[in-house]
Amino acid sequence: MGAISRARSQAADAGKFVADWLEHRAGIITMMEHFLYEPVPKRGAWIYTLGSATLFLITLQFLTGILLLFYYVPTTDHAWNSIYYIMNEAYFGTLIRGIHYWSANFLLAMIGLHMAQVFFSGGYKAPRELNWVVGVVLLLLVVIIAFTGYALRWDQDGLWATVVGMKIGSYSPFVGAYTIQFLMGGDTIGPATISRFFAIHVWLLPAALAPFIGIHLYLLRRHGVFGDEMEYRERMAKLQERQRLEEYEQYEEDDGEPYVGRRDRADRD
Amino acid sequence: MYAPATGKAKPVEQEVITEENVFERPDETIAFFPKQVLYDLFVSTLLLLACSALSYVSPAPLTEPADTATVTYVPRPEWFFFFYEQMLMFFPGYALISFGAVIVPTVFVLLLFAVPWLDRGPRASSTRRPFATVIGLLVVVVVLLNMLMAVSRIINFPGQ
Amino acid sequence: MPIGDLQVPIIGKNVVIAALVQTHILFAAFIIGAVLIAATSEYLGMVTKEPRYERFARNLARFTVLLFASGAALAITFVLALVTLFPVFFSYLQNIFFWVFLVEAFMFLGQIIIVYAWYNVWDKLAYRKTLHVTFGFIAGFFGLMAMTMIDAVASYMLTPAEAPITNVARTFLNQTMVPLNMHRFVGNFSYAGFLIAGWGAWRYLKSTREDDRDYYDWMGHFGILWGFGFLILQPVIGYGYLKGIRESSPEAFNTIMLGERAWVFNLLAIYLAIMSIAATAYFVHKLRFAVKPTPTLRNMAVGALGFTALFTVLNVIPADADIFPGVQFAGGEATKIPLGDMYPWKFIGLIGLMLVGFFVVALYLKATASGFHWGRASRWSQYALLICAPTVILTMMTMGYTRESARRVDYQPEGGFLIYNCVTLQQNVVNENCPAVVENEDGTRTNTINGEPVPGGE
Amino acid sequence: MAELQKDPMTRGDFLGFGVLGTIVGALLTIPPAAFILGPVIDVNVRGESDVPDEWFRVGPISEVPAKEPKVFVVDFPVNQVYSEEQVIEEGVETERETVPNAVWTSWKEEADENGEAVHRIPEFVESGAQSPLTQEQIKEVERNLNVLSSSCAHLGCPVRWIVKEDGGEFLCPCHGGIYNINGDYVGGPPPRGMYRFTFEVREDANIYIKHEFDIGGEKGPQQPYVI
Repeated sequence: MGAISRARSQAADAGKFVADWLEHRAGIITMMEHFLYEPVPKRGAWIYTLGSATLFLITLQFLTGILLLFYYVPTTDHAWNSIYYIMNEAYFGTLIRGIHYWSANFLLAMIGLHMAQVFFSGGYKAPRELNWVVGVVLLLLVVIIAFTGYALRWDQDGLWATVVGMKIGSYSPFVGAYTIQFLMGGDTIGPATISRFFAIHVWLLPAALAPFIGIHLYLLRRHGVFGDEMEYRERMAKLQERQRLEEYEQYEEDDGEPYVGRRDRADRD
Repeated sequence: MYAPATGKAKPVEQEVITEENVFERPDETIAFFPKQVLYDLFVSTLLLLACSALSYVSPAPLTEPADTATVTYVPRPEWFFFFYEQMLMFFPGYALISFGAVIVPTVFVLLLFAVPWLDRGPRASSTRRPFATVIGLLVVVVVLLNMLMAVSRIINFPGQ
Repeated sequence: MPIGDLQVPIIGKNVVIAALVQTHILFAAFIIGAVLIAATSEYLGMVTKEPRYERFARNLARFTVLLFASGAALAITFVLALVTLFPVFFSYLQNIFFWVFLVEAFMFLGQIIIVYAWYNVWDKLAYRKTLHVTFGFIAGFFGLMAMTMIDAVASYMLTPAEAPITNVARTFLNQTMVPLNMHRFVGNFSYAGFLIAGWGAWRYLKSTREDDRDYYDWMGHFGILWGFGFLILQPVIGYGYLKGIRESSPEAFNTIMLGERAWVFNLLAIYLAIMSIAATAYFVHKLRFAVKPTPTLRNMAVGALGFTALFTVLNVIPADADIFPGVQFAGGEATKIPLGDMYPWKFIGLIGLMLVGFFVVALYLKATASGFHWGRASRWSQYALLICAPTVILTMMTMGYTRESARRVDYQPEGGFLIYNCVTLQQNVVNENCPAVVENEDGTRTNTINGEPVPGGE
Repeated sequence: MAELQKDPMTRGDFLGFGVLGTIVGALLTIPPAAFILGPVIDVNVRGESDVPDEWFRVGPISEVPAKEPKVFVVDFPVNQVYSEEQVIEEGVETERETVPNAVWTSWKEEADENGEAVHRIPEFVESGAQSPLTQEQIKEVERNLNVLSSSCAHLGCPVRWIVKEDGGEFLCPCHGGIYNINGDYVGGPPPRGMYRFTFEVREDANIYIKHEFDIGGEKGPQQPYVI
């Protein structure tokens, strides 16, 4: 019996030593504790999973996107073949690209739901306005990433959706011609178009997306999860109760006689 | 060394609730770690399983290689641009195309940015701020109806 | 006598169907709109605790329940007339839309049960108001579902999908199903709203007691708010609807917009003008009684009234001198009237009317939020409401006539289609790629209606 | 952590920040901007197009049928990124990148007095054109030939030819834009008729086009935005 208990206590001491060492050097334990043990509203926990589902889907996109980079070739004559290779030759290629495609669709649907939930539950009220603004920036970035990503496979769908998208862009006043020449890398579709879309889709926008997600999460944790008004029912009831009592005293002071009932609102003057 | 965090909120009795601090702290709270992370993980696993299953059931599409000289192909936008393409239909004519295609979406995005400053009411629940809720519902309904109109136009187009 | 050859002596088959369906639609549209308006009014009464919402909701519910029976009777006689006078066509329609009709029947059943129950338990459920209000909205929802099913059939007759009828998605979601449904959804509210406003005005002019005057003055205001509020959405939805018709049934579009029946839309423009000017004038007049007087807003409202008049008149100008088949002046079709053609003038007129309408309604809602002194409205403002009621009934009937006559493509008394480009008025199949024609295995094509082989088709 | 210490900033420090900041700022913004916006500068400032300013053969005029349009595919070489002439000349063995374009060609159609459609196909073409065409034959052909781009003027979808009982029409499948056989606007959302290539007919009875649309009017030939 002694060996097991001695081994356990030795292990416990070693664990404690490592934890203390890390805590003193990096303060990581307190940080983890602040991250993990933060109180969050209870009643609507399931609704708030919308936000974390969006986060999960974006990380899924980053992961599968990087994996796809191992095989994808961004030139006009090889792009399609490289994707054909991924889909048919690479092990689990269909799965990785499938996840990238489907989680993109789910991501946009989830962002729609998440935004609707925050809007209708009033989650953007003070002091959380900035978090809403950062959320809208994230929405725009994801939509543009989705548009540029759609062109990379260089098949009929991708090409023509891009042609139509850019032609819509060319209608914008003043900057129409410049944006389209910037996107196409010249004045007609060619090899430069696909390498520019590749650069925008793979690095420019994700590099912009990552810090904004960080800010979004930091602001969330700074003010705590607001959730919905249903989370504050009891406190709201107590507040209204206290206000009503104060109102009654107010009547008594003005009229001098005890309060008998609510004066009819539609009292005609 | 590490500050133990209490699960329960501060007892409510001594605290005087005012207009400002009513939304300070929810009535009942749970710790983020076990419960909320579990719910999140549950939803995330569901999504991952859905994506994986769908990627085999209906694989990511790859039609024939791009050919800019085709006259038989019918381009279609992705599903999340359906409502945008249908909304363009309501702005015919040279002057209105650029108006409907660019200016209307830009104004919409700017309004979206300014939502917290447009609706400053104290109360957050949607029943207590009818103006914002009605406009929000209107936008959602218009988007859904435009999507439906795009679907009915796409499946019915006489071309194919 | 072959089936389907039954003739109605003097007035003819089409007039029988037209009379029945026009009167039915006047009842049905009001009922669907009124149920939802009453439910919303009850909810507002619950929230604002003002007694007049409750009183209005209850009276409107009673009136709807009274109307319901006669509306339903008209519907059944209409179906009876269809089965006897157009048996071949109706049985063919049943082949396509059997399930849709079945769902519609059950929705109608649900509506009957819930609307009557909703009204009769008004006092029993008084202590659980939220449950009662949800009952009202469920009744409204059932009504809307029944209308959606009927819209699928109506839109199919005007713009049939070219897919075989086994393709359920294309048959149900044909080209004009969604815009037609939106157009009627908004139309029901606007129609019911104007009728309520007209009724409120009539009772206001006749009422003697002080609280009656307040109540009916408020009812006129509440009705016109619904009526005009939803009326200004109609132009853009109507545009979507006509675009759908043009894309899939060009001749039908030409008939109602450019051909013999173009005068119908001139008539509609006149109704639109009367209702818009009457409503805006009413709003401007009522702004004087706002609890928080806003002089600047009132002046802007007067400006808006001017603009409304300008835009509505712009819409009324006919495109060419051929006003009505038989009424021409100065060379008829040839002479183009300036400011008359659709693009850009009528387009600007409609957009202008909508924008000014939104502005005025927003202005008026802002004033409503702070409340009005009721009971002091002038006689003229009530006459404005009174004019709107018959106009909206005429609009409903004109629009019914337009959509049904859009299929009378070649304008001969005997010509035209029952299902566009597919089943004619004499109930025989016209061309081969119509869904009624089925391609069997050996490549020959037979007409599912009368079983004869159809020539050609490759 | 140590508490904050706020020393005052002297004029010298401020100047230091100014100078060093401008150097680093300028170096890290101007070259990268030019680097990225290169194509915009090439097209707008230096007026170059990605497609060399040469004539490309479309096809013989005898192949264009009388009543309906025929589509030819023309491969325009593209001077972009790694397929620029300079890159290829330095001995790097890559075959030129080309953008195939669909070109609709048809004979002009006018309605004579009683509304009958008359196709302006010259007789000598109908009876088989001998190769050395005379000047006025070329003039007549160039007057009656439509050379249209297949890209719809509304949003650039590929326009197709739909045969109908009375001849036919160009239909854009995306939003239902309709053009007649001459490429003029008939109906639907497009703001104008179809784009026309600048084209010429030579003695060898072949059509030659440049990769630019002569939209006429004050703007003159317009570099095609897309494709």
